[in-house]
Amino acid sequence: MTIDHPPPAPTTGPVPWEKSFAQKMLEQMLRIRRMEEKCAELYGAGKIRGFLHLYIGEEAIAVGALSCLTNDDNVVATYREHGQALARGIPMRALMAEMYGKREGCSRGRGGSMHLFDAERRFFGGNAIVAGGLPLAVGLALAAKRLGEARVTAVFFGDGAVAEGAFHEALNLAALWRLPVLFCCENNWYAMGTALERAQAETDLAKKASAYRIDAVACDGMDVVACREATEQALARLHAGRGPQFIEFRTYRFRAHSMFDAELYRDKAEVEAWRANDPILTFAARLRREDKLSDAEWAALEAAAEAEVADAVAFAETGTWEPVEDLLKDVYTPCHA
Amino acid sequence: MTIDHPPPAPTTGPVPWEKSFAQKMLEQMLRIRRMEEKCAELYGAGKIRGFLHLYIGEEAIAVGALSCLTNDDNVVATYREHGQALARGIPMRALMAEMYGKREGCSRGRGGSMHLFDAERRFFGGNAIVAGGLPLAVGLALAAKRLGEARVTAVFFGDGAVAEGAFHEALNLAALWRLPVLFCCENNWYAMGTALERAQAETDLAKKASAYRIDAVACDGMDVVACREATEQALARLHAGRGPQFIEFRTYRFRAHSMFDAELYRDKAEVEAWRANDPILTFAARLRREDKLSDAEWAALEAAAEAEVADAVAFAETGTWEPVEDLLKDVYTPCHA
Amino acid sequence: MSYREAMRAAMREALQNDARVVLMGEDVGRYGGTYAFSKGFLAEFGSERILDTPLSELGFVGAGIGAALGGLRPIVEIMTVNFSLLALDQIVNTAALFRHMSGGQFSVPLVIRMATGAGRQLAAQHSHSFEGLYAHIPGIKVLAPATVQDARWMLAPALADPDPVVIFEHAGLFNLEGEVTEAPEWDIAHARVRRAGSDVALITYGGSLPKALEAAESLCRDGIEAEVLDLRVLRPLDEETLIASVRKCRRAVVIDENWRSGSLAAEIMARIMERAFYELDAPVARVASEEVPIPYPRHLEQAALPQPEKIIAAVKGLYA
Amino acid sequence: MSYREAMRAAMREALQNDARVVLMGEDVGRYGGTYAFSKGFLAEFGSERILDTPLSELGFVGAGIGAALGGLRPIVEIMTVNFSLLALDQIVNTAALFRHMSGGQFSVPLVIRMATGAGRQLAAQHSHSFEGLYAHIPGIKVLAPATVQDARWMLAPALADPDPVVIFEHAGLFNLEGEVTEAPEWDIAHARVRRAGSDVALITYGGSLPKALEAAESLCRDGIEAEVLDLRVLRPLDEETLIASVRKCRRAVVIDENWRSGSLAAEIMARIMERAFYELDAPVARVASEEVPIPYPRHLEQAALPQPEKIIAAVKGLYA
Ligand SMILES: Cc1ncc(C[n+]2csc(CCOP(=O)(O)OP(=O)(O)O)c2C)c(N)n1
Ligand SMILES: Cc1ncc(C[n+]2csc(CCOP(=O)(O)OP(=O)(O)O)c2C)c(N)n1
Ligand SMILES: [Mg+2]
Ligand SMILES: [Mg+2]
Repeated sequence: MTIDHPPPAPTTGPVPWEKSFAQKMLEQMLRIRRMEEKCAELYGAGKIRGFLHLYIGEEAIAVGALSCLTNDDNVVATYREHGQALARGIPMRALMAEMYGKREGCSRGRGGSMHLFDAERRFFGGNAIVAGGLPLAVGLALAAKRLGEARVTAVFFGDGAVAEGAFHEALNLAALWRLPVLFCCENNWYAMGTALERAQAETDLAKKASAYRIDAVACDGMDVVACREATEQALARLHAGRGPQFIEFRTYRFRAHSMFDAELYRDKAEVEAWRANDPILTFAARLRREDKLSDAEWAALEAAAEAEVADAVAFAETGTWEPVEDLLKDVYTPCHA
Repeated sequence: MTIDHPPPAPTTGPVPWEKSFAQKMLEQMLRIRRMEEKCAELYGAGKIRGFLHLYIGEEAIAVGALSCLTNDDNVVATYREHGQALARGIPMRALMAEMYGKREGCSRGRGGSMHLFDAERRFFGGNAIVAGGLPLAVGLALAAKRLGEARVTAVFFGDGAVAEGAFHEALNLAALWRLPVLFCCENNWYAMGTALERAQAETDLAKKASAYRIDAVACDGMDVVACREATEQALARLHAGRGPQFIEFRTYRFRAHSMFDAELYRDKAEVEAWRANDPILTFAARLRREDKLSDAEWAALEAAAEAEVADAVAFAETGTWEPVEDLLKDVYTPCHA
Repeated sequence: MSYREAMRAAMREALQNDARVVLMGEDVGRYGGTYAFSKGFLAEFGSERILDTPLSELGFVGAGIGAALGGLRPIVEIMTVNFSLLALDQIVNTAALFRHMSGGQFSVPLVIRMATGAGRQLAAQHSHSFEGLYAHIPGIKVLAPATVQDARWMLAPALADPDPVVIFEHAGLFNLEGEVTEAPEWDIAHARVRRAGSDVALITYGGSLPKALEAAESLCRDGIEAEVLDLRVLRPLDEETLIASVRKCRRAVVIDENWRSGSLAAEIMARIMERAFYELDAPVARVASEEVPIPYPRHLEQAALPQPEKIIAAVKGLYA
Repeated sequence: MSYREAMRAAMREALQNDARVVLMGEDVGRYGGTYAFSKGFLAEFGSERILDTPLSELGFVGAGIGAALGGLRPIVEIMTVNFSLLALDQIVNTAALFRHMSGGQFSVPLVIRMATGAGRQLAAQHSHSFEGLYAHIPGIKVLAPATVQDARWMLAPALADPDPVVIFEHAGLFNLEGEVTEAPEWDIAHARVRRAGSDVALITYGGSLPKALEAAESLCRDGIEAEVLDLRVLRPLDEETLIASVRKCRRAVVIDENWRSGSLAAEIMARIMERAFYELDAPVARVASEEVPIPYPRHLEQAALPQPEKIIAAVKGLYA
């Protein structure tokens, strides 16, 4: 049986990180995973509504890439952004409350799963128009450059976004003006039900990006080490004055596109093959082999993640609904804000 | 003194055409030139209004490329389309009447200079939204393919259009679906006042197009022989099943962008250097050298072109205005059309 | 049959009856359509007729226009109205203008379908209603099937129309069940009275029709006989039927999910002002969406949208 | 000073007073602005402040939004409203919604300027008027400077506004000459009576203001005193001033270059219906563009647009 998009072999090589840092990366991935599994459950229970797009399977990217950024950097994400939001440091409580639509949510409940925002952490959404965040990121980078700020703007988007005109215009602008943008393409091989090869004449997305005179590389998005290294190197090139950078993270979403998806478009065998390359399990296995993770430590991480999720759910449950009288709030900025 | 966009040396090589065909090509270019010179004059006199974009200097492209098409092929052009319209065979009378806004015009006067159309000759405009004609051409080619028609769709657009998202989406679709589209990029180095290098991170436009897995070549757009050969070869590749084709015709507009343009953005020396490479004069000189054009023949061509222009102007002058009562015509198709 | 099934039946029929018909859009093929409208079509009609497109709204709508000019009869599906803004240039500047600026030489026989509306907690970027915006554009026609019957029978005449037709399908209606006749009963030029009444005209379309009908039932219990007019065709408006209803009832409320300012409701009120001012017993009122991007939480979303209670209150306001 | 000079002065002042202000758009730099609005700016302020953009309306408007979020105060020039449809997704789905969907965490202090309108024989694709379309969108503000004074003084408060502001500049006004005060006289929240009258309110904005004033002069000779109200701010509408004029005159005509159906005029009529119905002596009339893509020949173009004679006829119709 052939698989349309075969996964790379799971990385087994040594983890070039200290134990504590490695465990932190593992912990981050695990927190995302457990939070999202709970989200799926809460969706079934009707607590979370609307569209819910899970990141399960892709956690290594957000964790690896965002681990390279500083607090001063900007992050722009899509509707599949729970992972980035959590890895960026938005408290799980605020995320869960947002998914409930509660006032205590990170977007005061107005946004829901697709519109997570956090001004303090320079997290600019949660953008649900495919490729819509790309021009935004270019502008953030333009401002930083003009204002003499050192910050980088990392923007996440899927393989599907690459077909949009907005992608083309944004990459050209960033390259032309040599702006500090880190383009993070999460290639999970499908845009909803449309496989990459049925959407793109050129399926090598890094190659496509390099046609804009942007340094572009592809990396194993199932390996948090590779994700971090690719990001570090890209940032180094960026800081060395080579202009914007593009990374294609090759990954897979283990779940359906959203909660309404019969998955008619892909083979179960393909999903299974990628699941065997689970970024959390394979990384944990490597750490174990290197004695950087004991059973007890793993259990502790699991327990902590579960406790955090339970706490976040409790927080969301006891959160409050914004009163209907406030309906018209935040369409415009109040005069004396 | 350095010139930003130096012209290639004028071609001096032999013309691989029979005398009669070569003279026909010369004649076509000359007709366009003389018609447009008259248009400029008529614009000054207030007979032609609105926007008027002259093709002067770029005639070799329309003449060379369109000489390769059959009557069954489709042509899509921009607002700078007088040359394509005439080379496609629309009578000069109908073009001139259109520029006057007369009922006898090729678009019944409704369109003017930017919106020349001719259903019989499969000339689909005259599109004045930059890059707007590209998706249209893809659709025309899609229809041809689905309907089993052999026709090719040639679409003309400028260097400026390459930055638009529509370009990206159209090239990707054409390549993905392997549609019979001939992309004819008229690179005259400027989009209004914006030089190519200030609009594109990658200034090699053929290279840019090849990133869509489209065969792409650049050719000397000042040489009608080169234009025709590049088009012939591209069509051969297309008919051989290699999918859509892209030709970058490197050219120059001798006049301002439109009639409202102080030309602050380019150097007079650059314009002069390109004028020395006039597609009509250099081609005529080659023909003379090869004894394919005598002084008398040249004079006759000149006289014919001038007579045709005079006739077209007379036709337009005596044309009629559509009555105001018909204002609402052709918003929708009449029921029993 | 459900609204979804009706639309499916209409598309299958079109694909079966005319080889020039193709369906193109994001995920119409393998995925089976975002809302399962075209499930199984790829297998039935093949990839020459059912075209999955890349995420390129401007590009594939433009390609649909070209395909229509080239002799096909494309049904272009834009996944939702929210993404249609990306394609608006092609719809307005190419599809709508082509016939006119070519002096009547070319028609663009294109059908564009899109899901519209709010009510499913999809938040600000996925809850738009731009019917009024589209109905502003000369050169296109705009339909809003609000019943299962119209979902079944509006597509064929839209495809037969020589000009571009935009069809808005409110996502809140997809599971609606209703009767469907064997053959079309009605054209795509007229509005239709869905409930006869004599006291007040409730004028609406699309996803708001069920709400207006519900309000009418409730008003009936209070002794007010509301006539419910379903506009069906948003451009060109069937002004005669509209004015006739208003003249008969002498009072009217327009219900429209567009944001209040600049809504289609405003145009309806303007037409009534122009044609039936002297026959009105009270100013025409409107119930539209509040002027706020649609919020995610259900209670706020519902508060932002037209509701039967708001319609009832507006009607009662006319008697105050 | 001319309208063009006034706008230039406003932009120069903004660039001089605030280092965060940048001007970006197609041909604003080397070319000097399509309409020479920014001639010399590149030399004066440098290429860090005056940014020529590639032809990428969606991209550079989106970049303007990001730049505003990032701390700049961008003036984004879209060459004309006709091309703005390409950028509409970013304007609506990002700029207008950003504050709301982030729960009030971010504001987008962006100014978008664009030339609008017909009258110069530029034909169907270059003659649009979409003010009503933009005025429909919550989250943005929409201005229409119709006088030299407003061209001079609306930009600074627009830049000071924390939210996205879209400014429509009618190309037919660019050579208009007028007086300009030393300091701003008026805010960007109110409509303004340009000519006081008591018999009929002529309500308009932008490029139609001179036509309304001309009609008013002519009506005056016939003994009808028209009040001319310049809306100035198209979103949010200054309903109080509007209603006050209508109440005073008891008759009103709305003049709007948008196509008639779904025009901004429709919204004005709806507001009057809602607020001043009982004070009207006649139904409010409108003079808008005919429902046709703008044709190229002058006589047809002029016939398609609002004209003083049509305004006069509409006013006289109110007395019939
Ligand atoms: C402009 C636009 N078109 C369509 C959609 C509907 N849609 C939402 S997600 C999606 C697929 C995007 O795929 P990709 O970019 O690969 O990201 P992924 O979901 O795989 O992470 C589509 C078609 C949208 N949100 N925006
Ligand atoms: C979408 C769009 N943006 C802007 C314009 C205004 N405009 C008309 S022509 C032009 C320059 C186009 O340059 P290019 O594509 O190189 O063609 P050229 O005029 O050089 O033949 C511009 C900016 C337009 N017509 N359409
Ligand atoms: Mg994907
Ligand atoms: Mg050019």
